[in-house]
Amino acid sequence: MSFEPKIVAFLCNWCSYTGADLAGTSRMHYPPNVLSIRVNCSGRVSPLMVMSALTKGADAVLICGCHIGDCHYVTGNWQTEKRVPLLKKGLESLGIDPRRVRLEWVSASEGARFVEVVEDFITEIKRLGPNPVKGAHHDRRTACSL
Amino acid sequence: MAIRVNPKLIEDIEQYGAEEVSNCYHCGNCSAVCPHSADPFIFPRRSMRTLQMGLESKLRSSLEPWLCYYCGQCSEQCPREAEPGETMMSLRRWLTSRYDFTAISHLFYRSWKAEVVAIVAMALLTGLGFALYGFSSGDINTYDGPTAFLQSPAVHVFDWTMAGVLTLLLLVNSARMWWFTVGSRTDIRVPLLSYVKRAVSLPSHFFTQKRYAQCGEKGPWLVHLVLMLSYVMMFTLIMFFLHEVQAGPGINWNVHAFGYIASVGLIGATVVMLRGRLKKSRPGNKHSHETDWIFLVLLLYVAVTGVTQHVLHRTGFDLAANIAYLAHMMGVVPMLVLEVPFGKWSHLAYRPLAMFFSELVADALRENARVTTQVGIGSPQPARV
Amino acid sequence: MEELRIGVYVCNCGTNIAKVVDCDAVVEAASSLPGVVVARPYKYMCSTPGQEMIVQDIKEQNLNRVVVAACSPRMHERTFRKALQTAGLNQYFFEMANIREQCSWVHDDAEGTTRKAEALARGAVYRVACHEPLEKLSVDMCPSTLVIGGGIAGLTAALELAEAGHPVHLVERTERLGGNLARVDLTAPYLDSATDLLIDRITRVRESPAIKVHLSSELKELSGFVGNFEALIGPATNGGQPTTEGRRVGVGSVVVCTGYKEFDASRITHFGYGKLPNVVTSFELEAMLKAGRIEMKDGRTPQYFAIVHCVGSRSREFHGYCSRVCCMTALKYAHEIKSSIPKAYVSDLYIDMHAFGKGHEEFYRQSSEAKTLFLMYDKNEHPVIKRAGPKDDCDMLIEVNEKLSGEVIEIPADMVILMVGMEARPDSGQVARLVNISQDKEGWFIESHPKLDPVATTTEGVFIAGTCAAPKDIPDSVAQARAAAARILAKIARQKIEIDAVFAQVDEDHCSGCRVCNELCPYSAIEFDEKTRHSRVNSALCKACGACVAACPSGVIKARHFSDRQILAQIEGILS
Amino acid sequence: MIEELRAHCKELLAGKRLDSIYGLGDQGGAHVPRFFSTVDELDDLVLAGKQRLIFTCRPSDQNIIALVQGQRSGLRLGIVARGCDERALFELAKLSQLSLDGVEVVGVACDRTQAEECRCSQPYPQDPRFGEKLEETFDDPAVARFRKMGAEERLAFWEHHLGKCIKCYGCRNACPLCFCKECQMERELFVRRGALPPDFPLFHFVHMMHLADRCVDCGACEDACPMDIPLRLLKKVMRGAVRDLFNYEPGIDPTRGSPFAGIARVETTHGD
Repeated sequence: MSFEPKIVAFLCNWCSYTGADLAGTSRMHYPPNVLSIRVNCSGRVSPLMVMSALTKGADAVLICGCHIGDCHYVTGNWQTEKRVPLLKKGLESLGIDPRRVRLEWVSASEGARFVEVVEDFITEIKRLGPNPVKGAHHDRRTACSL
Repeated sequence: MAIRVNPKLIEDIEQYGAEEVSNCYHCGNCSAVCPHSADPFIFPRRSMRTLQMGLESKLRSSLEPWLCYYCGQCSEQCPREAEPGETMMSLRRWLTSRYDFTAISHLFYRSWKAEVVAIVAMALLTGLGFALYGFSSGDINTYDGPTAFLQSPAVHVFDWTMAGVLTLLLLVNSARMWWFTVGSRTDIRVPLLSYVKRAVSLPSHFFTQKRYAQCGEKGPWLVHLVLMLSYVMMFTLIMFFLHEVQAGPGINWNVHAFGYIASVGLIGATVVMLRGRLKKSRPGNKHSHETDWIFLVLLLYVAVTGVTQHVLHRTGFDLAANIAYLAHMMGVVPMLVLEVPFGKWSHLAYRPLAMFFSELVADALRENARVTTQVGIGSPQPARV
Repeated sequence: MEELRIGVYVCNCGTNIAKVVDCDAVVEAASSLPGVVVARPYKYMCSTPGQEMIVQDIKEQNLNRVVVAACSPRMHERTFRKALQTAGLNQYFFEMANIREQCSWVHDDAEGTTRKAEALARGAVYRVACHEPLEKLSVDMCPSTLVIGGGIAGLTAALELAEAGHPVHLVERTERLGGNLARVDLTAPYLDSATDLLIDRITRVRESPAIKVHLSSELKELSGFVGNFEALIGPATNGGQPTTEGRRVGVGSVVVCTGYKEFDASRITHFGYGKLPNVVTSFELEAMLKAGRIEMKDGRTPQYFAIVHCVGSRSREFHGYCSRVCCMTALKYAHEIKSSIPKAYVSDLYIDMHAFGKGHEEFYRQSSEAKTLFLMYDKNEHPVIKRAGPKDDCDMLIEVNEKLSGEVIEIPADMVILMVGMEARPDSGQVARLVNISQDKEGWFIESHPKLDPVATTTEGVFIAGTCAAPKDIPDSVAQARAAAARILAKIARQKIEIDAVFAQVDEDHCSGCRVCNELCPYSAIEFDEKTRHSRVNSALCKACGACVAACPSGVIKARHFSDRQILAQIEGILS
Repeated sequence: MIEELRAHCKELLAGKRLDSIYGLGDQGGAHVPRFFSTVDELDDLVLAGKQRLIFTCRPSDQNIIALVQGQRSGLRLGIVARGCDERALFELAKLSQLSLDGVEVVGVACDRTQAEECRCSQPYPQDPRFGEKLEETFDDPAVARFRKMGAEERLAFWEHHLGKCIKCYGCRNACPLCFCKECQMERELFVRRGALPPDFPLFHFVHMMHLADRCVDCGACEDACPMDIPLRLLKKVMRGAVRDLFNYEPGIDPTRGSPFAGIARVETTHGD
């Protein structure tokens, strides 16, 4: 069976989650690999949260927020914009491909863009293969019970 | 060097007919639609702009107004009703007055009353001259022969003298035109060889008016061509075959056939033109300056009186023919003396000259661009629409 | 802790969900999850019987958590929360799994879609297990309003509120009302007199018993939050020694209408402003027009006028933005000059002619027909003004590269009018700090949403109107002032301010006081207690974006209803 | 040099310019940070090897400078600081853990031997009173080696090294910038209690992310590690990442805050 990645998507409530809903109401199609989590703002997503998702079994993490300048909380996505590049550097340093984390701006009217982003991301992750640190968590659990 | 703006120029040129220039906001539709607008002579937008800005010296050296035949497409396309076609027309009038060193045309264009007074005065003067002295003290009842009221050799001498003076005037004005548009320009240098090479364009444009034929509608060109050729034919007959033309009362078909053709052409074309102006049938006819009316009416008058005297003479009414001839001359003299050097008629010289000069200027600009590109100073200035 | 009793309801949404998702499989998968005591499919969960089913189960089965797997929570979260309330359960013990918009409608593979629906439902179950009961707070709304600035926007806002019967404190720093508009003669494009526009409003403000006008005064302090601000109004110091004495008033809302300042033309040297005597600013000409006589410094009547647009605006060195009103004002000047001096020639040097408003294009056309000479210059190549020679019939010559003709030209001028743009007032930063709103890099106040919420700010209860937010013309300023008043009237009508239960909270005992969060808050809702050295979130100001939560290195800021625990539980749920 | 330093400090105290001096003191052969309040005490002042000043007291997580500042307002305090000490001091001030008001840094630059031993990126304070600024880099050759590694190699490298961790929290406790009362490395939400080795890579990820914009490159974490995990390498790499992305280096400029502690938008030089 071919590799079907699991992708956790943090979607901001005001733009990207609504954009993803719009893709639905417009009956667009994309593969079911993406599982979304609604957050108030992309600025709510901390590096620890992303790393937790990666260790808990996600092959990749997508973070979507309002376009710069359109943030519902004015400056929330500015923070995301600073954090994600550093997070990617952190992943790279640990030997985890930084392409497994992607930050995209998707507005409430960009259902089509959401689909495009998701499809492109899925293709890329399929190419990268399974995330090497997922399950690391569980293997160790066995190790410690010895 | 910066060119000085003359904010008053626009008001000045208003008197020549261009009243809507300030409406223009330079979208360039006019230049886009004009079939004659091509690099390096892009118009009417550029002329509109130069005029709005009151760049008098720039405008005086411009050949573009002469490249326009007023098909009127630009005025139809103009979103601001700025009448670019009429503006080009007005600029031709203005340029005519600039070329004319006597300032008479300046007066005529600004005051049609002055022109009418001058024509009437000239007509009366002619009438008076003939009436008082005649050239022969001949018999008013005799039309042709040695005792004729107006003997053709005498009229011939008069014609040629007048032609000489007028040609001189036209030549001086044409030389001024050359100086303004070619000679004084510092950015280009036209080699002598170029004048020789391009000389052929003068007669070719003069006799075919082929550029006019490039306008969308062919009708106006045809009418204009007929009028011009008829005029030339008649002019030739009168200047070189006056004796044969006047001889009668029999009809000498070898000569008169040309006269008839020319007359039909002149009257027909003039009537068509007058009708068009009255009916405002096409954009080019929508706006008529007073001088346009004066010119056409005068031409028609001259043609009709000419035909009348001819018919009267052939049918044996010599007295009536003589009076008609006098009336004819009272039209011909003002027309030649005032219209040719100072009025609309002068474009007969300026237009072909402008074609000729424009080719010289274009050659020189191309040469400049070639040198610039070769030397690598940079690419030539892109054309402005 | 009480035992978890979760009810899971899977909606078929007619066939919208059931067509692709095997709803029974989702029910089955959910029923085996820890804490789940009821799991049911239903045709339309949002229908009355659907909601009644939840209410009944809560009552009969003692459910203490509810999950509905159906459409987007943006659609029906509120509906189901109400159902929980009806059953007497805290509405926040609820979570939705979006198995329609982000599942059945976007996927077609039945197997994969069903697995995804199960995962989403599992995430919701895991999450709801961590939910906590929350209550919305409610506070009184004070019906008074503080209006800062007595220009056209401030006057309009004050009148609008007062005429609805609510008290207004109108604070004006100078000794008279009217603001910048009082310096203007006629207004473009209809050429109404600015004085007429103002006098009526000022009289009505003066006569209104509900409006207390504080002239030569300014706001000294503002504390509290929406509905409950306390403002300290004291004598204006105009940059002198600040005082803290004054009168304290309670207000529910604040409208900031502090206006603009005109650009200082002497900052640009090539226009010779200050050196050439007859180079004047638009406001100096305005004063001449008001006085009824345009004359040069030596008393002569000018013949050649030149108006230069975009002085200080649309430039790299000064302000990048367009000041919006100057183009039409320039046309107005051309008109006024020509009606006062019929023999005058007016040249108008512009970068682009912006004539976007109602009646503006017509006004532009009218002006070109009146033979105003419009000349276009490049914004990177300024016109240069110099003295004319003794032979010229004008005092000055303006050299400029005219863009439409491509010619370098010299324009004669006796008087040059510099259309100075608008800029944020130098004290706008001070005002921004006082009322706790943000400024953009040019100093303009930032609106809550540039398109959808243009008069609100990031601080609830503080509104902005007029030119303090960006350059704008009179109709726009008036419209904004009225919009702000309408927003305030709506709040006053409700009498109570409801504060969302979802906000961030600092676990103060564990806060190390590094203050990383303080600066991050777009609403300045985080205060630092110097005494205890802990940060604290003002829940009335907080809008729950969570930027501080993600930034806290200790993890001691908790986002209520979006806590780390809840989100991680959901991640665990959807991934396991 | 030590004699000159002592003399200088004595002068500061005797001249009443300062009330107290914080530095390393010799206590029966052991070098421990202490306050010197009299001229006589300053005979014990030492400069010693890799021993650094301590600002955060364990286990109370209180800042010792802030403590004394709190006890006596207007305290004029001298701190004998080397490059890493001063950087830590600046960072702590930026993070509101202490105040630089009334603090005078008596800067001491490290000599070449010390700098080499410490693989120090900047072995001097901003304005050293003693010693010379050694501008050459003494950077860790391990960093260059690490940069050449591919993703798989890096992953294996860290799985090996971080797998040795016995979760003693020594690295955190030794870190001058770890002052949180509540540490996410102990938060069960992310790190399971009792699991050994700790969850890879979450446990160390917490530390490296939190220190990326505050690490002063002192090396205390690595020195404290009983399992010889190259922790400093991880910190140096992250520190470099912050420098590359935001052109920001912690501990250098006491007036410039971290981009992560400010609301302002900062476009990274090479983000995605």
